[in-house]
Amino acid sequence: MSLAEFLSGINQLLGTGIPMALFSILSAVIVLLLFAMPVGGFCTYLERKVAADFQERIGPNRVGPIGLLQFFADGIKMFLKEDSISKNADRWIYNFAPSLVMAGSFGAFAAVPFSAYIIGADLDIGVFYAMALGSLVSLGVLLGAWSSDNKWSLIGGMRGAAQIVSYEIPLGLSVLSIITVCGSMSLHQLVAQQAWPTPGGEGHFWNVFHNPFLFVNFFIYFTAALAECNRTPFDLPEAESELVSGFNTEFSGMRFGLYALSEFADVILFACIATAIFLGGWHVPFFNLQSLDIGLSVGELDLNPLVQSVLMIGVFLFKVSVLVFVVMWLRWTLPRLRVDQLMNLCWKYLIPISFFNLIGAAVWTWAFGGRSLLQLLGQVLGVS
Amino acid sequence: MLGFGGLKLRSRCLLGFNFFQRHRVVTLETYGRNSGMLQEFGNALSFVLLAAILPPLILFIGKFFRPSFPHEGKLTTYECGELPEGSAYVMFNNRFYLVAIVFLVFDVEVALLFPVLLLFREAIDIGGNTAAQVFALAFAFLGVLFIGLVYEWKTGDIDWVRDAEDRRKHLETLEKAPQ
Amino acid sequence: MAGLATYLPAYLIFALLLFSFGLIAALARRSAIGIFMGVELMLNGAALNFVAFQALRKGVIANDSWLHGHIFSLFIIVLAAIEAAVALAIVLRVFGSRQTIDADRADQLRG
Amino acid sequence: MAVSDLFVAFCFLLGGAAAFFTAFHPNILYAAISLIGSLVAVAGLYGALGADFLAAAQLIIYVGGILIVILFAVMMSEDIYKRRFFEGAKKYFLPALAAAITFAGLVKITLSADWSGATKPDFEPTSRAMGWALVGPYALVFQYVVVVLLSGLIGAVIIARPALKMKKIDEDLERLGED
Repeated sequence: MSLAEFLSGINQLLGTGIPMALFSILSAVIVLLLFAMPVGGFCTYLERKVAADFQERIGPNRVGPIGLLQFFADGIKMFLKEDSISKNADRWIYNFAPSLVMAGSFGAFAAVPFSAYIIGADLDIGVFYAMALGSLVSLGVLLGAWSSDNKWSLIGGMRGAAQIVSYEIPLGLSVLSIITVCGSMSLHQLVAQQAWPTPGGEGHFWNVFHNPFLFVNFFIYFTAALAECNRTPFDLPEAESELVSGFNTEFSGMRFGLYALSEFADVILFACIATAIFLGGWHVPFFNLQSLDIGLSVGELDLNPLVQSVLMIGVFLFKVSVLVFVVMWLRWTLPRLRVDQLMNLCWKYLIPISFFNLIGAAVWTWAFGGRSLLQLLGQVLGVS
Repeated sequence: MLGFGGLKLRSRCLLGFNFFQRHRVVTLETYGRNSGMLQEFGNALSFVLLAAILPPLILFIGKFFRPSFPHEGKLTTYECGELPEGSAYVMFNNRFYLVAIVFLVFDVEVALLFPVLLLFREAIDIGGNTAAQVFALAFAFLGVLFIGLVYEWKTGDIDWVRDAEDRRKHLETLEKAPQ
Repeated sequence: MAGLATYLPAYLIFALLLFSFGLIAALARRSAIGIFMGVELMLNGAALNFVAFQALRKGVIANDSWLHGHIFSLFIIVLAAIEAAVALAIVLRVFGSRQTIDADRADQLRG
Repeated sequence: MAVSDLFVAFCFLLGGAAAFFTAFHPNILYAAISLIGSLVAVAGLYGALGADFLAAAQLIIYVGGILIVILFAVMMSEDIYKRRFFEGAKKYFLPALAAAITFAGLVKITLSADWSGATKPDFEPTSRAMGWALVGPYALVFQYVVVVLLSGLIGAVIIARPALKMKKIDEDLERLGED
């Protein structure tokens, strides 16, 4: 059930005849403008705070109570800075590239299942749709770098495109192993199957612990996702020390802000998708949130699903923030890889390992009829 | 209908009653039999369009607030302060092309495997030898392309810059060679 | 305009349009990549034709429940990808030896 | 006027204009960029026709794979980029004439047929049905395609190998190899 349907429920309640299409645009506005962009901006502040904490300094604390409004100040500053486009840059493509990158990274938020009742678009091809939009980002990076007519940005753009492109394969293979185990592509069902295994229920707990092959594939997915967002240790395309600022050397003012924002949205997007397909979305161990019944009701509407939904969103966002924290943590601990190490890691290590994990996951599902390690233990001990 | 895969969840509206179910069937009947999926496409499309419109919108609105003093120095591309000579559209390392070729073939492989492996779980529940057939087909597909990867590996095509061992051998021979 | 989305000839005419622009690009373009882009457009037109018939003419193609039209266009897309890989390899070699991929100038058969 | 009619009309316009520029634009790079427009329009039409898996596969393989390869090739041969030439109306005349004749003839034939029996697309999820088709009647074709994939991969790499030589190190090795 998608957010637009939920909103149209309100329309049904109030009896206004607003067409359904407006609600899908409203749901898009809500998820993108009220969740993705502010949280993306706030993460830039968080990143600087985390980095400061690692280096035992204080980090931004001037703007707002403890620097909380820092990202707001950054946004305004970038908005007001001059956007000088160099004279022999290719103006058309120069303006077209950021919208490709933005469409790629923000468009995929439609597939992210925040709770059982709230999902941007409950597509039957959810995970495949997110991968499809991921490939738009590599195109946008390549075009943005090419059109800004700068040697550094061109080399950075080529490296960025080659890196994003080649790390899409281990990403696809690890998602394939999830699909072999769970038998469905829509994120809503993938998460629904990861509930805590009750005797009658369908759940087989989190996919990470489903079988050892998926456990390893989670880390391959995480590494490939890091490379997709150009985060350390794979931030070769914008390697400050070598390429000035890689493919966004020529971008100034708000254009650079948009690229940085869509890069951070990519990090949050991959954290959301990793949580949804590996760490069991909104499911909590030992308890199934959907069976929670408080019986709170206003008039004849029972607010049970509302309370459940708020709890689910809370659990989901907690897991996402843990993953985003790990991404930030890696940024200040791991050194940067060379180009040949980067490519060797992908082609000689990640792809073969995810090949064998895929075969292993298929054999495991076949042998145990899709039951997870936890369910098998439960049967062995006769508990669950 | 879907065996295991079709886990039908009671999709209740958040406010606990089910009015809008009927509403959904009535208005969208005109287009497709059950165009719930079309409604989901509409949601996904509105996400993508909103995200695609955002950058030009923000940049256009910003145009009124942004200072604009085009100065000769500012408009040339950034080259650590020196004057840029030659255009940036220059040739570069041709290893990128090999990555593009091999990526294309493996990306197609991943995309083709999605529908087949989607059925694996359902084939197990159907029982009999359907699971064996699906497994054999999918992993024959995978195995043949793994041969391609091994071939690339052995002929050293995917080594980005001749692997370390070659280079070490190369440096040794350079030192021994009479200057 | 109403009901355009389920009006089959609209998709067929658009597929024809793509095909004819692809034909023009393939015949008139001088650079090898331009010719390749023309071929891509033609393939897209054909694939769209298959999908339109599969979706809008249930009786004729899909007498049984298999999605023949969709499978055909999936294989068209896959084979276009392989063709692109080989095309890039050839363009690399031609550019390596003649410093141009101008189809007119690269017509001698000498090595 | 359902929203989907509007969307389909928009896709027709976007796809047609983009295809026009791909054929006629003097500069190859802009032709490649406009190819993106027509591919995304065709992906949108697949969505409007209910083929959801195909729309995503088209985006992944065409826009994420083939166009990256085309852009790499265009960036390599950058001399064409600088020479902004229009290939001359003379060169475009014959192909345009031939294409216009075929287009007009075929459009007349399509419109002369009666399309009364058309049905509405039923928006069932197609990826599972395509999986069963790939495993069922098209199993042989599925394996045949993987052989074509492998041969394409190895062939492309063999063809491209001389062009991918790393000039510096290989010359040293060969030079030192002889004496």
